[in-house]
Amino acid sequence: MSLLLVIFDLVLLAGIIGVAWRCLASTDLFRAVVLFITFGLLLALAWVRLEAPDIALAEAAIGAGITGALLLVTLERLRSIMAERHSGRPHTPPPDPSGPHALLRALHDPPPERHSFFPALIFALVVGSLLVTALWHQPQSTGLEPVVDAHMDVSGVDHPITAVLLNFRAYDTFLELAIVLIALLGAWSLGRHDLIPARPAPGPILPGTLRLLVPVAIVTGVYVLWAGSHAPGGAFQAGAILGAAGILLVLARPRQLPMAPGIPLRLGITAGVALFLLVGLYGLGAGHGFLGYADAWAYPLIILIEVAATLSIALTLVALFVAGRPAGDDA
Amino acid sequence: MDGGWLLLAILFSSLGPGIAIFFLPEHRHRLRITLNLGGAGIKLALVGVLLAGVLRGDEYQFSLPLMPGIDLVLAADALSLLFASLSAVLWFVTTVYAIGYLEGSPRRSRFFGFFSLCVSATVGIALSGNLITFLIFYEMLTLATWPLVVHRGTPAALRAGRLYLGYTLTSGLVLFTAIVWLTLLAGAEGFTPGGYLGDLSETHALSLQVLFVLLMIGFGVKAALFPLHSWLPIAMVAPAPVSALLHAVAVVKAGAFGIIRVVNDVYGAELAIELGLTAGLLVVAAFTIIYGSIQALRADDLKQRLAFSTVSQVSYIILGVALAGPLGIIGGLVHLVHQGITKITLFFCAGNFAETLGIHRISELNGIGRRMPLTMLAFTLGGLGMIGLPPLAGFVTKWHLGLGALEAEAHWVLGVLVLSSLLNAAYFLPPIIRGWLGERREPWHEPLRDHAGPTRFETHWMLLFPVVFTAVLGLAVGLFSGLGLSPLGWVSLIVQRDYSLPEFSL
Amino acid sequence: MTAALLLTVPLLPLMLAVLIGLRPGRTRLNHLVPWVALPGLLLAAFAPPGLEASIDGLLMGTQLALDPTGRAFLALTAGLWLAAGLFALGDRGQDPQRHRFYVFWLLALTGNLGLILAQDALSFYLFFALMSLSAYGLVVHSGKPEAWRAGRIYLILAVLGEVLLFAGLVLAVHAAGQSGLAAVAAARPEGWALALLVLGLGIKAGMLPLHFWLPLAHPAAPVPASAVLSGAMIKAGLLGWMRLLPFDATGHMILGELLVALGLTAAFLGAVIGALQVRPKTILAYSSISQMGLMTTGIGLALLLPEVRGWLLAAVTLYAVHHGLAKGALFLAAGMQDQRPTGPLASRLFALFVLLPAAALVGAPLTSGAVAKNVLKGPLDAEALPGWLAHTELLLTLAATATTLVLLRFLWRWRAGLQAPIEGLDHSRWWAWGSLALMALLIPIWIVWTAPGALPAEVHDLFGFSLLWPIALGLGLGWLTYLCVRDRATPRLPEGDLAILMEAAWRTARHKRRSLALPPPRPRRIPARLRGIRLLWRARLEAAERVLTRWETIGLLFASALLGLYLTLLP
Amino acid sequence: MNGLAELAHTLAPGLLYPTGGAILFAMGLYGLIRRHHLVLRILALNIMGSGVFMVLLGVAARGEGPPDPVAQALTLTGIVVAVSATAFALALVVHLTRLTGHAVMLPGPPDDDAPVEDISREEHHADGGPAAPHPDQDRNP
Amino acid sequence: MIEAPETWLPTAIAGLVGLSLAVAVVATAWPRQAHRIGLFGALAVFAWVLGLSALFVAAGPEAEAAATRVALGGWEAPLGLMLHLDGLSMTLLVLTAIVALATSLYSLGYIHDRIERRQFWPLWLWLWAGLNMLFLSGDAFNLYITLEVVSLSAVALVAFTGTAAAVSGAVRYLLINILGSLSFLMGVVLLFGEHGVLDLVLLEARSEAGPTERMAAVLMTAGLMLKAALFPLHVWLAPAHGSAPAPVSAVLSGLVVTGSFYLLLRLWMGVFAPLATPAFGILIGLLGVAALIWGSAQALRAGRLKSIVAYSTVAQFGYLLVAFPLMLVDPDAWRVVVFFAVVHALAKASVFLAAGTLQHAAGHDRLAELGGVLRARPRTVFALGLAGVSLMGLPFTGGFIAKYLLLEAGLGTILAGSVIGVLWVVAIAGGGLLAAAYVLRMVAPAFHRGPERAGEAVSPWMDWVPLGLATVAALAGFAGTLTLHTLTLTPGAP
Repeated sequence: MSLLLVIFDLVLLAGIIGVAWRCLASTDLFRAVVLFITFGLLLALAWVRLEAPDIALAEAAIGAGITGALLLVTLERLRSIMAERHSGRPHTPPPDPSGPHALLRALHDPPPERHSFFPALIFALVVGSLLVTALWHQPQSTGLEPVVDAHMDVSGVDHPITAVLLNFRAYDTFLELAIVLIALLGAWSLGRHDLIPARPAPGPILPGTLRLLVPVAIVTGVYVLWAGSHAPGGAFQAGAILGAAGILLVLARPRQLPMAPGIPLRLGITAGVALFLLVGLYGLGAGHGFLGYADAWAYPLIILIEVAATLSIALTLVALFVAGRPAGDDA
Repeated sequence: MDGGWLLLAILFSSLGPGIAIFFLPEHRHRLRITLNLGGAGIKLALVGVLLAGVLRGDEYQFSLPLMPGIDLVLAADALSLLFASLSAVLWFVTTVYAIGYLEGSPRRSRFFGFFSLCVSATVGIALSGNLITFLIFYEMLTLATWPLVVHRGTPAALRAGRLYLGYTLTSGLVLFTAIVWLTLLAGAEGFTPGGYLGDLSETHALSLQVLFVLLMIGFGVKAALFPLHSWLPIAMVAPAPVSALLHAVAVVKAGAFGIIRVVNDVYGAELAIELGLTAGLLVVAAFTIIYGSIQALRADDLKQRLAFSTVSQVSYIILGVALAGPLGIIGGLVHLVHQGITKITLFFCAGNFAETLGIHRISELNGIGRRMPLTMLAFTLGGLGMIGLPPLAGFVTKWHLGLGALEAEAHWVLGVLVLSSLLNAAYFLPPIIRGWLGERREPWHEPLRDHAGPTRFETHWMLLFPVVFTAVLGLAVGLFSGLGLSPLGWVSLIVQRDYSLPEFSL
Repeated sequence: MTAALLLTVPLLPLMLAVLIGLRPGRTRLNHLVPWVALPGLLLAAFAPPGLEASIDGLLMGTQLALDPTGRAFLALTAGLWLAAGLFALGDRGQDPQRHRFYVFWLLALTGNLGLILAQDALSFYLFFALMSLSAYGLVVHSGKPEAWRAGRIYLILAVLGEVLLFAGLVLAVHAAGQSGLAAVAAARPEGWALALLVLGLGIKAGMLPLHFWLPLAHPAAPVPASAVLSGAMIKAGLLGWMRLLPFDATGHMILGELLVALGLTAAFLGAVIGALQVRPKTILAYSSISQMGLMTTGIGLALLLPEVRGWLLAAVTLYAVHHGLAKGALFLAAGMQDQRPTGPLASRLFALFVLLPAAALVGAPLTSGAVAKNVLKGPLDAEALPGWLAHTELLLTLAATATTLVLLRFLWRWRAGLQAPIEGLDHSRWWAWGSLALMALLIPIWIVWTAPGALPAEVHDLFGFSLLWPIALGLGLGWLTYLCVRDRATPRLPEGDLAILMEAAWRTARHKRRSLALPPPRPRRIPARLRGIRLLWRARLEAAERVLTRWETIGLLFASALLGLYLTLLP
Repeated sequence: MNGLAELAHTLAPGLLYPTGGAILFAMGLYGLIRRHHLVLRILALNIMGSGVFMVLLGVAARGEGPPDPVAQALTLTGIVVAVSATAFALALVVHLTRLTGHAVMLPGPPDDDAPVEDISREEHHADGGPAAPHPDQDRNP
Repeated sequence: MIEAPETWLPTAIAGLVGLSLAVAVVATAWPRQAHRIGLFGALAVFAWVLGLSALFVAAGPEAEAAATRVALGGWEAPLGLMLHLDGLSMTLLVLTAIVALATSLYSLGYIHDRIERRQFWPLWLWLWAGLNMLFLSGDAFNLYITLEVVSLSAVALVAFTGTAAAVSGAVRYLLINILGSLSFLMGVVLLFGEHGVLDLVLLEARSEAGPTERMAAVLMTAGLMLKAALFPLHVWLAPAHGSAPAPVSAVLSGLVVTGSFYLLLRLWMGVFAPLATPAFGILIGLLGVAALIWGSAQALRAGRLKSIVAYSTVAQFGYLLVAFPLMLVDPDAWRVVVFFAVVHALAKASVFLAAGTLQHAAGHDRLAELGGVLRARPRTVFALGLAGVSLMGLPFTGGFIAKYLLLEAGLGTILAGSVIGVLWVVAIAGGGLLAAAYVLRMVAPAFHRGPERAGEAVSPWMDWVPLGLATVAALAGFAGTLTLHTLTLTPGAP
């Protein structure tokens, strides 16, 4: 049994490393991105093998899904920009999307020069082996699992990861939400989304699929969110799923995004952080410490925060996909 | 009255107006003049009060902790008063002169702002109670003078400024290192007559010797000791009041004063002699005296000649200190004042010539005595004083230095004095002779200062009066050097308090 | 009160100098110029003996006093300056630069009077320097090239003299421990101090190897200035010697012998070179060298013969007074060549006024010269001097012959330079000249009458064979020479003998001096090559930074930082 | 068989996966050094990040009991941070490409002596034409 | 009835985090009023920090027990997260408050466009909050998160101007930051794997000189070196700082880089302290010397005002590196290092602000063409010069005191018999000269003769804030004793 598992592990790792290698060695960006998405899925598999279904879910939804979508849309944008510059006519789709030179410049990276090969290889090998050495010397410690286990009854939830995320180390989670928000603010500060070229998704298939997919996604998302309190799942995974649905919506009508109203949008993206902070400040005022809950209130508050966070994450991810800030935000 | 606050008040009497002047708009010249003269006048009065207090024997000290164990200490002893009064008096005069000199020129707020910073730094140097405080003000002086040196903004001025900064900052760093080192060895003691390093002479003799050399390099640049003097003649591109200030009061004097402090109040003359440090200093000073004189002789530009003369004359101070005997120290200390008064006169005169008639070179001085008799008279008094003719200030110095050399049994120093006097005469008499007795054929190019308009005097009164005042002062301090309150009397008091003076005094 | 009295003497001319300097236009002030010397004369004449004062606040303690020697010198100085001043009023009447002349005149006068009253080293030095340097203005006053040259040499020597004197004084005062002149002399300066003092003062006194400024400066200066230079100012050196050299019971053999030798050499050499000169004032200048030689001899003798030092010093003082007045008169005569009168009486006076001082100088009987010479030689009869010094008296006598020759030459050249007779004489000049000339007769009478300062002079000192034969010899020699060279060009030596050599040396050095001159004080720009290097370095630095900025470099550097840190952290 | 079991024990996930993570980390570093295109570099960084997470999860899975929930929570946080950074980086890359015309890093200190105002500030918020491409790149195609 | 300050301290610490976050969140949610929220928030946070520092100093704890640890949510370490306040973090918090307040005021004038304001303020407030949290964090993983908050918002601010140079600089900055963060995170993971805890105090108690610690130290140090722009990993700094908006440059050079350095210092004084070897000290010291020379040389070469300032940061951080070997000899030297960093941050921020004013007035910052504007704006040039003097380490400024203490430490190592100490002393002393050279480059054109050109009008904020901050930097010398005293209240540190 264990031997089989070892073999599985070895094969999986070899696959992961191989895919990563191909991805890094690829001269064609599109290919590299596809390989990277594969890499993410394989990782999810590995996480499952490491008894981390939450992470696997997150990896699949966020690491592979959202990141992949972001990478693909970026490639599309780069290609479009290049073609535009090449043709010299702004804001018109290029006549030949696969025009040779523009494409070459945008989505192709020539193989690296020879002179940095050996140094890079040697350094990477040395760094890697040093790391491995250090890791192999480590004791078989159990980490904080017993401690968490001991405090589960006062955490307000049943799922230890959620307990850690939203109670024991709520501060980290709060900042994580903040980072997502900051990334969005950063992307928005670069310019308006309508300056970023995009192409309509070809064909009628996508809108058709959407009609089916979006309700399913919403239901899944809500479920994952709700499940988070006692089973794998939670705000981030749910947010990612909802966000993916939003991305599909956006893809369907890239040119005519709904004129997002400024204030609600802002409120939406900050809802998670704001609510979290409010609760935290209340905890400080009520004497439970900053970001602390009264034991009795822990569960409802966590759920409340998770709902808000899910909403914000979903919105933020979609906004990040769109990349530029909506015109409504400037009003 | 609390003594420390008086010292602070003296410091701030120029610092405050200086900072205020920075922020004055260019056209508020009346207010600026009021601030300038008011500050200078208040400082003069406060220094007078302090002088009386120190004479009574009061103690004045102010200290402010800067770092653990290290304080900013202001203290007033007789020696600091010597320098402080010199700066206060000459500053007043120079301020008047500078107002006249720069009338109508642009960027006066900047100029006078830094000008006041300069005096603050100089007074700070004078009143410093320990080496670190000294260093602080010393470096402040470096920085405050740089804008003055480059004030004209010509490429030459900027190059001169660069050179000046290069020299002074480098030496400042050497000094800085040396002082930190010394403080590590001996602690942050205050200046003590007779020195405070006596305990270390057994264990750290070599360190002390190296430190002395470093300290001398640090101070020697500003004091323009021989291999470190090159910046001084080149800094002559600055406006006349600045040159006057650099040479007479602030910069070179700061260096010389530092050397005095180190030899007398840090090492102590006895320790310095014991470690064989004064002998080297003596040789360097003597060489600088001769070298500066020879270079001055070679120069035709008036200010350049005066600059090299400064190189030579400041070393008289150091020579006196290096003689390390009561009379020698009297000579050195009193030259601090005398050289200041005399040299400032000379630079004022050079400025007057340049500003009124556009004369910069000695070969153009022919007959200027008839056009500007008072200025020329002042120049003559200054020049003769530098040569060391009685009854002018320079003579008193030279006399004491000569006696001090004999007292220290360094007879060759007398030869240096003789040679230097000859050279001094050789470079100061020609301009004087040209001025009085030379013939000028073509008319003077005047008035250069159109905006000034015709005046009753040979030049603008604000340019003339300071010259006359300092010239008369130079005459008076020499002529009445026997009085108790003359610089000589004061210096004798210093030496009497701090050293055992032999039976006779001359 | 005494201090004020004593201070008035030098300060009065100083104040007038300042006034004239400040208000050059006021011609009325000029008329006061001669008269500021009068207080000095009055003081010398009427002051009670033992006048002294000390003023502590002035110049590290000043002592002033009027001692007998000082009194004589004061009288001479003040009188001569008064007369010469009067002469100058006439002589400089038309000079556009006269106020300048007067300023220097008065400053020199201040110095000259002051140094006589000064009794401490510092004030003596002060007045001495003031006199020497101000006299420069008198020497170069005419502004001719000749004057500039003479002035230059005068100034160099004067400054040298100052400096040597300074060093000598410092040494002497240090040895003595106090600065009073009497105390310094009592402490017997030795070695360097003595040498420096003798040399420093000797330059002023025209001592032999350092005499050459005299024959250049005197002819170059205006006539009244020459008169005071030669009559009064060079006596300052002499006075200094008398004050500072160790005239005590021990004496000083070496110095004495040296001074006698130098003095006698100067007496003859000066006369001989003087006789070979052309210009009257140059001839007189050499005569002054010669006469100062005699006085130097007197000083030397006083050092050699301590027993009779009082006599000898008094004699030297007397000689100084006599020579000062007579030489002053002769110099003034040189300025009277354009004042030849027409009337018979005036013509006779004209001749008398020039012959009388000349006769006094050679020591003709009944003149001041006769007294001076006899008094000087007086003690030598009794004392036996060792070695060649035994002939000193003979040599002193023979010096009169040389003087006769020089003065004959002067009279000849003077007469040759006379201008046509004119009407309308300049009375102030005549008065000044005449009164000085007559002093040659008045002084001996006065001396014999009053015997001032216990001077051992008697009536028979006015006569003597020893006075006459050298004169006769001189006249004879002069006649013979005249016969020999009557038709040929006079042999001559260049003026200023040694100075010529030194100037030649200077001129060769001057060629190099041009390259020695400093360039104007511009900080040099960085040379082009260096600027190029700087630009190159900038480019290189930028390129290097670009290389560092490349991603692969960053990555490699990061990896190597990892590695380097790891290696250094290994225990 | 015994040896194999021992091997299997040795190669427990708690050791195997951290090793894999270390390899991924080193590979990411290698890719970061070697590749030029910014998107590829972002991928390389993501691979490095995945390596770190793999180490973390592997470490968490060590020992006998259930895996360490704290480590898993940390990984989750890390993943979200990584995706945020990636999203922002991609937005920047797009923007850079729009401005300069290529998606590789400019060589050298691009600011020095180059005019900074060649792209006006207005263009940032309003519509403006793309700027002229930079003449030099850090490699020759 | 006032309770003892100790009782208030935990609440005040958590309150500071809450307040700064709240300001950022509110500004994000309500961008229209972002600048007003920012202004009042800045004032409030500043006041709060001052109050906190007063509380901290008034609490007057023993040096060994001075750290105040606040369990967030009531969960003590190792389970929960702890905020950690001691003398070191207090000092840096105050520094941050001062610089950030000045920057906020300056930004009121600098960012005047309505749309720009909406973007700028939230990001800036997040950055500030991130810095506050960074200095208060006492947990290894939380440090990673706060570092990310800081870097992401900083990158966004760098790219803010939207020019090619800015975006390019931002991309490089971001990638390097991610690399550094990942390296740091790998180190954290290693430590977690070894000890199973994340809290720094617990880690410190458990750490020994083992291979894991060594590798973690290597990874974290290298990562932080990247982030702190320590030579030779500095190359991202000049482009990023040079092309960012002036207030951002000020914060980046003054605070963000200092934050990374703070972390480095904290780690090496705590967790990694057993690892230090003399060779390590010498390597870091040599890097410092190289940084001094290289940074100064580049500053002397650079043609743009802000580039010069940016490279000066590289050079000045060389001092901090040089201090490492000194700390090995004299453990007390770390306080000097922190004081130096504080003074440098103040001076550097004001130099950047002044440069920003000049750039705004002139429309560019090419030094060669800046003369007219420099001449016409003496006040700004004065601020530039005054702060420059502080950078040179000349009196009367804080830089002087810092330099003095550094030199003292350096000479102390020589006296303790270290030969290589001579090199450190020469570097410390000579660095000032190089600094003088490049400061002179910036200031000297103001003294050239030539026409004056006032350029575009600038708001009074931009005119006066640099001067005020420069004055603070100059007067920091008088705060030396207080700062050093505060720093002694750091437990664990020698």
